[in-house]
Amino acid sequence: MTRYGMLINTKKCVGCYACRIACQMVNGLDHEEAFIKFDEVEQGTYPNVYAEVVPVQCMHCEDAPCEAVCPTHATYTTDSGVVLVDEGKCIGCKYCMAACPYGVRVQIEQTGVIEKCRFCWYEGEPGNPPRCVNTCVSGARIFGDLDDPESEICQEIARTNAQPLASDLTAAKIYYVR
Amino acid sequence: MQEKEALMRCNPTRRTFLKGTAATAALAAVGTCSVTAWQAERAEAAGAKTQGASLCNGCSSKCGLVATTLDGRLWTVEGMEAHPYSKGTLCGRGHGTAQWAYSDGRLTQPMKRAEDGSFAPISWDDAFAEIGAKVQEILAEAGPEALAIVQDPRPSGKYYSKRFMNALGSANVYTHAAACNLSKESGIQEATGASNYSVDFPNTKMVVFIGRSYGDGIRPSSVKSLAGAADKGARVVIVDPRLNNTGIFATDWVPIKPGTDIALLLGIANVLVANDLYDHEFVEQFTVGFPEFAAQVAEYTPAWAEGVCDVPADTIVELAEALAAAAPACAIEPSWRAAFGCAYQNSFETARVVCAVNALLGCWGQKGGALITSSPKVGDVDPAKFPEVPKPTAKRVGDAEFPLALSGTGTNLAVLNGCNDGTVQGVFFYNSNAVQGYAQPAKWREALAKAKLVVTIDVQMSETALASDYVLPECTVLERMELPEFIGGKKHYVALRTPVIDRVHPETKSCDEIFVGLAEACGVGQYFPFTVEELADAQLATVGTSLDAVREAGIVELADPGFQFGTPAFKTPTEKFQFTSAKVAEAGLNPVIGYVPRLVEPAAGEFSLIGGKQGIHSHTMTLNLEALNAISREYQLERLWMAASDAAELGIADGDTVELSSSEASGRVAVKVTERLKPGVLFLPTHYGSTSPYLTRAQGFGLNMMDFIPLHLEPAVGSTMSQEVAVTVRKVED
Amino acid sequence: MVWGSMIAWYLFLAGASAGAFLTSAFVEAKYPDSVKMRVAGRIIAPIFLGIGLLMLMLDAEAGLHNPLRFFYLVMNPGSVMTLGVYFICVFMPVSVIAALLEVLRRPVPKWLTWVGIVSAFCVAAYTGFLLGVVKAYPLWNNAILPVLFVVSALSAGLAATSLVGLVTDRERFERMWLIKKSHVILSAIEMVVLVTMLIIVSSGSAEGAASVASLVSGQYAPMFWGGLVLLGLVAPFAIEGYPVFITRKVETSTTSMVVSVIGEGGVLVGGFMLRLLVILAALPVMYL
Amino acid sequence: MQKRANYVRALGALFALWGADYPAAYEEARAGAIEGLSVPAVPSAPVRRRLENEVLTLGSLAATLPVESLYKPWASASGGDGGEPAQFGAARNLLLGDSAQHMRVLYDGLELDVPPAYEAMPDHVALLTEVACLYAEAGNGEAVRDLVADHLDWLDAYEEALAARLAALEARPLPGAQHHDELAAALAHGCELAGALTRAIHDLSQSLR
Repeated sequence: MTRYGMLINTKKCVGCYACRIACQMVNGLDHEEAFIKFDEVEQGTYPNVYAEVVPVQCMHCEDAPCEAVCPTHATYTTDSGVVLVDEGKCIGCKYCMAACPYGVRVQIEQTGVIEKCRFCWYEGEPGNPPRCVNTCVSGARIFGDLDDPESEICQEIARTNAQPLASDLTAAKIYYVR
Repeated sequence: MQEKEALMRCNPTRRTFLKGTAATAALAAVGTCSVTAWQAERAEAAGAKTQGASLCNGCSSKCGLVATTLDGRLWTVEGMEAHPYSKGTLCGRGHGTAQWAYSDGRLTQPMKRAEDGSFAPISWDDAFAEIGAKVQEILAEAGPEALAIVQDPRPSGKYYSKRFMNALGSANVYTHAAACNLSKESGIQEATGASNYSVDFPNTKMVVFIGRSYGDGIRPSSVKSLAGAADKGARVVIVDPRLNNTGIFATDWVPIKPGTDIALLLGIANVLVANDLYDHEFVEQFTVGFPEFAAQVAEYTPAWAEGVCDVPADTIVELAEALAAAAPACAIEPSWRAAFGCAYQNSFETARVVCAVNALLGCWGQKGGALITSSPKVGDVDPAKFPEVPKPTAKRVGDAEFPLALSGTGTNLAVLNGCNDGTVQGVFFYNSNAVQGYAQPAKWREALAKAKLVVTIDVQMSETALASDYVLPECTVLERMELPEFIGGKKHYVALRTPVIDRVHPETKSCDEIFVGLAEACGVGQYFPFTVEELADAQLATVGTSLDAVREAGIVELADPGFQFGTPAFKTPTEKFQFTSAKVAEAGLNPVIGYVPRLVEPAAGEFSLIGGKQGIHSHTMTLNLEALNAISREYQLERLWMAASDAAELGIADGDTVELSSSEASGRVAVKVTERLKPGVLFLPTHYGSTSPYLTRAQGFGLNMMDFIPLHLEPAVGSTMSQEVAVTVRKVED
Repeated sequence: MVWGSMIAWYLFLAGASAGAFLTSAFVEAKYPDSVKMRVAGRIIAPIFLGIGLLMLMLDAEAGLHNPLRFFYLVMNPGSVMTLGVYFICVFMPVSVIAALLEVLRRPVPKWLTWVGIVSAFCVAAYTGFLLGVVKAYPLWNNAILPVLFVVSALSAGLAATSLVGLVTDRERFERMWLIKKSHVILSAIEMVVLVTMLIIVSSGSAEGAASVASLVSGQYAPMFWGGLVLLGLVAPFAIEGYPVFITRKVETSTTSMVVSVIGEGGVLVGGFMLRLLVILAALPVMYL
Repeated sequence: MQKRANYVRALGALFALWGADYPAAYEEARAGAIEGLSVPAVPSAPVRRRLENEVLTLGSLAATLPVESLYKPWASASGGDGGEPAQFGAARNLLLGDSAQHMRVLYDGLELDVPPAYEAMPDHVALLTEVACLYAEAGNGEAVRDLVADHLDWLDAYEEALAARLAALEARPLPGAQHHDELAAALAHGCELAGALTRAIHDLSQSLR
């Protein structure tokens, strides 16, 4: 069965925030609300310095802590592995915001609902590809089915030995090349 | 103001806003439609969705974009797949600037400045009439040479502003280049006869960036091609005091003292010549002046270079040898504004040295080297319909004093000097915020105050508009039609900016409508008897396509220019690559490509200050856009960068507030302490510190670098020396 | 941090309400004649829990806009909050009925008290597990926190009920040695549990150590030492401990009354401070 | 109801650009005043001119316009219109939002067309209050209630925006002292007007309940 995931190659990300704005636009978010946040990492000291920007967003974990703690079961996982929020059930208790170790859940000011990256889910399908992948100027993002070995994402994961950010925390489905 | 309306039945003296007599039946109807009912009903009926192609106005790349509208309102924006610059993607600015049409920060009607400096709305007719009268007055008293226009070229802007000014008899047409890349392009022009070149990334083995960052000054296609080259294992060297956002693709970072890139390049040239690593065949057949250059370069040993630019001698030798090994599939990248676009006293010479090193490597026109490509030219249009404008007699102000400036751009600082000494009395600005960005704002305000007439055409009340007598509002990019945009390179294209949404504010006009209005008011209307559609169609016909074809497709590929690798024809007076240039000699500079020091040498305790672009902003234009402003605020992008070791010495921690001061100004800003910067250097992003109270989200947010820069013009070229300054920093005890 | 003082109030009031109910059950068993304290305990329980639930609803904005969604709270038994809702659905009616019976001077049946006792314990414990299961925050994610919350709930409930007992039924209250002894013991236990938790958390992970540091010496040090430790634990321990272990005599003077009121009040303040600091000082595990 | 609606409309009209003949508009507003509802004093001519040129004009120095779209999310966030949500869905400070689109539907239904100056602002308070008055005059209380509930619930946000603009002006005074004082007075007067209008609308909706 399909298991959607994403690969983010921080060796190509130039930190231009296009994905953040495109995501805000397509999800109808206000300017202060963003499903993607950016951690700037500096390693080493002058002059041997390695600096990178790491975009962090919902990892659509298979053992999603937010889904586990959500009392109203507003957070659910589709059979294709995409973690979504049923806006009709969420009471805004923010338990999922506390449980998410990546801190990527955002309260939508207009409705009080706690939302996150939805892989641009629309009418039963994720974005083809999601808007952040579509607008990435340096091609640092690949989206696809992790269960399909022929898919571009699986081959790229194999080629670059991409790993989730912190495999000990959750079974994340976003693989990073760093 | 408001003309009197039909009287309302409600109360005879009351004025009505809504015209027409309301249908009494509908008024009395029960169960009128509430918002929630209307939204629900709209949910089912899929609205009228239309797609339109246009060109983004976020920066000068003018990437192709596809906008989707619903019921006439903008819904989503995406990159245009077929456009060579966007290739289906759109950077942050592209999404942000699409919001301009509906923004609350926009100019919506012409404004006129009162004596006390405040602005009041004025009708278009009155504005045109008053401006026309003032122009006639200036023409009568001082002649056409006293008029000038400064514009940041956009498809319609560059045609109409030139035509308007030439129709009035003045040759004073300038672009923004003097604050952008004038020195670089003039230098490349003197050496190669072309004003720019590009690196053949798909085949390159090694590329050296001098201060340029594809990751900050973003054009999606260049980021993609660099990513491709890095994937293929090309060596990417970044020569920059700051490890910029292109560092992610770099194999090595060469931190250098600001303003001394010329020394590093001459050191490399020395190694290539001294160790006989240069391309003899190219040098003998296709260049002039090599012997004089070789003699001069002999003294620029790596050891000497290390003393000037603080890059270790063996790094210079290693770089030279690596380049020689990779030649000809290697190149020094032409850069844009950062290091030698308009930065130091030696920017022009640095550009020439860059070309000289490429010549020594023999990479001109080679695979993986430096390519000079052609651009499509518009044929002649029917003079009956589009009357010829007579060539102005007088030479452009500033050309005499700055002969090396590109003829196509001139140096707009000649307008500043012209206003001061009275030779220029009437100035027009189109799509240009000269006051805030082209030189020190105080100096611009002082000069413009002396002019008799200053008119600014813009979408928002910028600092330049504040210094003007009249401000004419243009409609934003998605609401207007512009002339075709011709795109050069290995392949030729033509794209079109078509209106995608109806005009939000009826009182705003597009660039062509404004210039036609101005022309008629100034008595030269006879040169504008056409609409922008007619001219566009005529221009497109000369290159074998039509307005409807391009409007439909958004972009059309033109006849294949038949680009081939191989040494290009150098369009220089000597038809060869010029290590020495007669024109440079006439301008009183050393004709042979050599060393020129930087003007300001920071003393002990002082810092060099360098500027640079950020991926979400375009010079001083986009800071008030809420989508982009929110990012700058959330990630504190207005901060001054300081090297960790300097911060430790001064007892400054990350996030502290410091006072930055130079001979010209001082201001307070938060600090970002980082290892990505050479000690002794400070970096300030060049988008902040707006002083216009009309731009509420931008005013007072961060510092404007140009406030700190003394006004210097580069000799013979005339570009603003935007980084010739020494600054001091002091921690602010709160 | 995600939550703020509203949720701190909710956790404190839910705990104190359970503690009050348990105190009244204890008083009913050990001091049947002390009617005023028993009634006080049983009235305080539903009031505190009611206010707490109100705070919870006010903080959950989406639920506030469409209250019907609160019925979904029972949908995910895997979530500690849903378990908490189950316990509260038992404890709230029980405590309300108990309070009504007391007000109408009717005897409270034994089985009802036992159901109340069990559900009270569950409510007190659930508030600890609510934070305990969250792996993202080391300060929460440890086995001791629930214990600390239960102890704190008991001593807060006891303090609230004793406060009423002290003011309305002073003579008898002064002679209820078991109550006064348990006060001191609970404060002592809470201190020990708190210290052990801080030590274990700070040795567990870097973020844990940082959270503890921000409590002990950092940003929250004044609230931690002043509010929680001094006012919330040491002062009540000393004030209650003095008559119980040192003088062993019944205090009657008004000054001792005022001092005791300060002691009981201190426990309540300490209880709230504990919840607030645990929420605010928690730092997340770094994923990068 | 009719009297209250007229008063609301008279106050709403004061936010339009009257130029020279604003005294007539004020007299008319005062004449229709309902007991217990205060009418702000007539401002001096320069203050009124500042208010019109620098507060009630888009793109002006202290532009703070009584246009509903600016104070409400631009488009229904859930994108319930048979497509993905809007480009700037929940963003505020944008013109031609959902409220404007709905008002245009309403005007078409009533065969009323919007003057060119208000094309970008069909949900300007002057037009909204005029339609409310038309409905009231036709005796359609339910429509007035709908309109007040849907389209006249943002006046407090507008008052706050004016107050914030005044605070910003005090924080960073203009160079010209006279200009500064006049603009400050204009903004203060604007707050007063908005407050009076809010109370009048509240009074109107109470009377309909």
